[in-house]
Amino acid sequence: MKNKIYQTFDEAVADIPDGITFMSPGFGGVGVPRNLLAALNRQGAKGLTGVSNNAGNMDDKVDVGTLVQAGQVKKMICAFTAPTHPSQVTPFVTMYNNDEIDAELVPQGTLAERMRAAGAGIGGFYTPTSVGTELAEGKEHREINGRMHVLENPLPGDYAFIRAWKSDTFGNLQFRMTQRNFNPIMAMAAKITIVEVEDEIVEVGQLDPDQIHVCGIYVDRIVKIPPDGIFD
Amino acid sequence: MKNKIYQTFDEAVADIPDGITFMSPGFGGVGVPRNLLAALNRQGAKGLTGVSNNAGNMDDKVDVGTLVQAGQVKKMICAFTAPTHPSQVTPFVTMYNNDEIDAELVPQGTLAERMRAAGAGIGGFYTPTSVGTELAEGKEHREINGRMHVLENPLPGDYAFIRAWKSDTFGNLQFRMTQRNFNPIMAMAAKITIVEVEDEIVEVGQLDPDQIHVCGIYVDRIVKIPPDGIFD
Amino acid sequence: MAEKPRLERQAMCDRLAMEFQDGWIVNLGVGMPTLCSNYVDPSKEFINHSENGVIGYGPLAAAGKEDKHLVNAGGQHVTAMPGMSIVHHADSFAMIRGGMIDVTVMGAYEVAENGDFANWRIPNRKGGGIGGAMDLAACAKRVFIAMEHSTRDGKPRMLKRCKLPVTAPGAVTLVSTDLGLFEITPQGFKLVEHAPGWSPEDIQELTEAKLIIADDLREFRFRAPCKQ
Amino acid sequence: MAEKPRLERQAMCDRLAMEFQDGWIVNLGVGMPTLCSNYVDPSKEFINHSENGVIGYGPLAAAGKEDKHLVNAGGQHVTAMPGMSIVHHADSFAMIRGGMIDVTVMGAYEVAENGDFANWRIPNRKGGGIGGAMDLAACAKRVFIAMEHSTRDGKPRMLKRCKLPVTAPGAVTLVSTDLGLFEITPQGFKLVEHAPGWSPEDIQELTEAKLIIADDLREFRFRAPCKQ
Repeated sequence: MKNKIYQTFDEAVADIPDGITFMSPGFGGVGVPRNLLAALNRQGAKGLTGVSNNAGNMDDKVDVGTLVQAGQVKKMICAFTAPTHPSQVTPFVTMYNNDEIDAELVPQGTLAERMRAAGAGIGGFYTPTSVGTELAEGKEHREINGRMHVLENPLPGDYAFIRAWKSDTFGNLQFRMTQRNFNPIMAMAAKITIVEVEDEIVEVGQLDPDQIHVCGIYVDRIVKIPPDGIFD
Repeated sequence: MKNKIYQTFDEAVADIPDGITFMSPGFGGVGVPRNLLAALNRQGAKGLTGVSNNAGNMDDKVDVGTLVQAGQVKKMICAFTAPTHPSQVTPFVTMYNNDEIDAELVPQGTLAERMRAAGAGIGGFYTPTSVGTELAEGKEHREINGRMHVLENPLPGDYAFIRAWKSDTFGNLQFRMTQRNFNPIMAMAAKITIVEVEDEIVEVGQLDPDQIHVCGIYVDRIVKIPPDGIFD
Repeated sequence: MAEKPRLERQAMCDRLAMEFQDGWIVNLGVGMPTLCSNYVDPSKEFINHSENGVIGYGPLAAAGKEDKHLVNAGGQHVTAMPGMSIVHHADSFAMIRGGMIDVTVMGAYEVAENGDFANWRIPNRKGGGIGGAMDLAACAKRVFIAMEHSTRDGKPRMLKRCKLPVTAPGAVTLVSTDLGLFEITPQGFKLVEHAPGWSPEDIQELTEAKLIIADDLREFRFRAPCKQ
Repeated sequence: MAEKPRLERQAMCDRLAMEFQDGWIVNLGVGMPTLCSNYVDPSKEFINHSENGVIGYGPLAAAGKEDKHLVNAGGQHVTAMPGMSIVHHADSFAMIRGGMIDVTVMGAYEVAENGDFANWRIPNRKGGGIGGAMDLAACAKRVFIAMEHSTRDGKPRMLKRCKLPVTAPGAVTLVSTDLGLFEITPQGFKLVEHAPGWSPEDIQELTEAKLIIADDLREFRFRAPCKQ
């Protein structure tokens, strides 16, 4: 079977063309595929659409904001297009206010469910979230069991960048604690899934089949974070 | 906090009234909550609606068919209303052919997804499964991205009977191998979830938080299968 | 006129936490609501749920004792408690939409007497920070709000109708401000507890909506002094 | 007239399995299709997926060596292979609907020249056995059928249009019967390989739909003799 192990992040992202949609997990700074984002930043692909919880944090670590700041991203699909505190003026916020980048604001649970739907072959779903708000405007409404819902569409990606704790050579993944967050559903939702592995890549058979968080059929490329990589 | 541990299966099902919808997992004879089904059979509740992959097997083990045969079930919602082989004339098949029991036939993936939707607060979803077949007749159709889909509704339950490998006292559950099958989604979809535990009930903190298949917030009652219980 | 002292944020959050019942699954919003987790009642246990898929976590980690992979919705390092479990984001919001969250406590810019509230979009500013607020507001069993009674420039936040885009319509049932505790009833805000020294008239003056005064109006309750 | 010998079931399934490509994720239906798993090609690895949420399982367990918690879609005890993983039923069908299954092999009562097939409902009988067949038929990348060419009473199963209720319309691309191998083309069934001793005319006689005969029609291919 095809070898999924890549030696470097640069090789793993080398063929990513301009204009694709990438998915980048991470929440509260945990489970962010920083090495892959750094590699994509070096690689230089442009006109990208990013799917992520937010559009970059205020710290100086590599995240989606690194690509935004570099002008590689034309649109973000995320749950925050403004900071939680007005003082947090990220590169994205400045660019967004200047109309230099586009964005689609999606409630976090709807964002997660839309990715899950894309991965699960669901054509669309009804959710009560956002009913009665500005975000529901223009969306199809339907009353179900006495409650109003809006129709939401699946959100597929071209590439998902994943940060895992352990992987086996087939790409079965394990995460530690809240590192899991968006990782499993992004791995499902994207056509090509590239993983950076924090702890180790083991032989198949070393992970308990009952304890795998992402099945290897969803994983295409695996890179072990080298000693000089970004561990946080 | 409320103690979830029950000493006997009979106590755990004692309050189940007539007419409720119960969910019973299991596939290929694995992960079937036989002790709870046996207890419900002894308890005698009637007019039940059952949700399960099938309506009972040909072996002499306790399963949904035991309740069907006892006349406790008025309707089955399942993926098999006829056997895979014509020689397999289960009690359900006889009763169904004689119009003594009602049934709703649902493709297995749609059955699973409808339960997941009920648990996940999704009001309905579009699936390509069953389009162009008899089962899609009368269902709302919609073309999404060039492909026809049908609208399916969530399938909630009143009680779920779960067969787990391990539980902690909070109700965090682990399953072994294909014992998992419908168990996690039924635990999500039902209002009250009752678990029979095959291996052991441990103290909280004994299970790795990264390796829990059903979060204890979904679990209401837990019974350890005693030495004279049904282990298969 | 020098203003009378208002309630501390911790007191506002303590008061909401006093309403939590044993065994409740609680989701605390980023910022002020996190203070609810400082409230301890030995007769009750609460289960903390955070949007990023952790159920049953404990207090903030002591400096130097952080597990770098374990954070709450605010990105703060929390501790693992016995019985904790982890799910992914879609499963976490399945819990939220599925009605498993007994109460969510959030901050707000505005709350209206019809239960609407607004906390995701600042006026005259592009974009917003929704996070999980709309899911929680629409689907948690109860939505409690902790917020200052007035804006920095002294304008009321307790309104007849929200002026900012709402997070969810009709969702809020209880509001704790630095002036008192308010239930939302079909008839509007009901003042049930007032800050010490603040009369209903004082509070009404700083409230746009007309307050209903509870028959059994009483002084704001503080938690019993901490034993430690 | 004594009929010429027909192909064995194992040969029918071997022929389909020869089409599997290295790394394919394969879902084998209960009954005859399971025989595909006996086909071994040292140059290729296939990944077995079963509806009950097991990915990457191995051959049937030897008697006495069964893991009682590990079964395939037919309820047979299979073995754990290195790299195997388990998911729940909703996640398993998420894989199916999500297009992760490269090929599913199923049995059928009827296949039509437009790619329709029927395998869930017997005529004049109440109810049906759908299982995961509709999900797999609608969503797997390829649907292969293994079935006898004729019914027990000699009627054709390869039809112009299905008479029984279909499992999925237009889904089938390749059919292996005991008389040959058939591709489904926009123009209908194309006979590409015939059972030894069976002429296209012989086969057409037992087929309701009009067969297209492949320009490069050849004799049915059997797997190389097993080395063991």
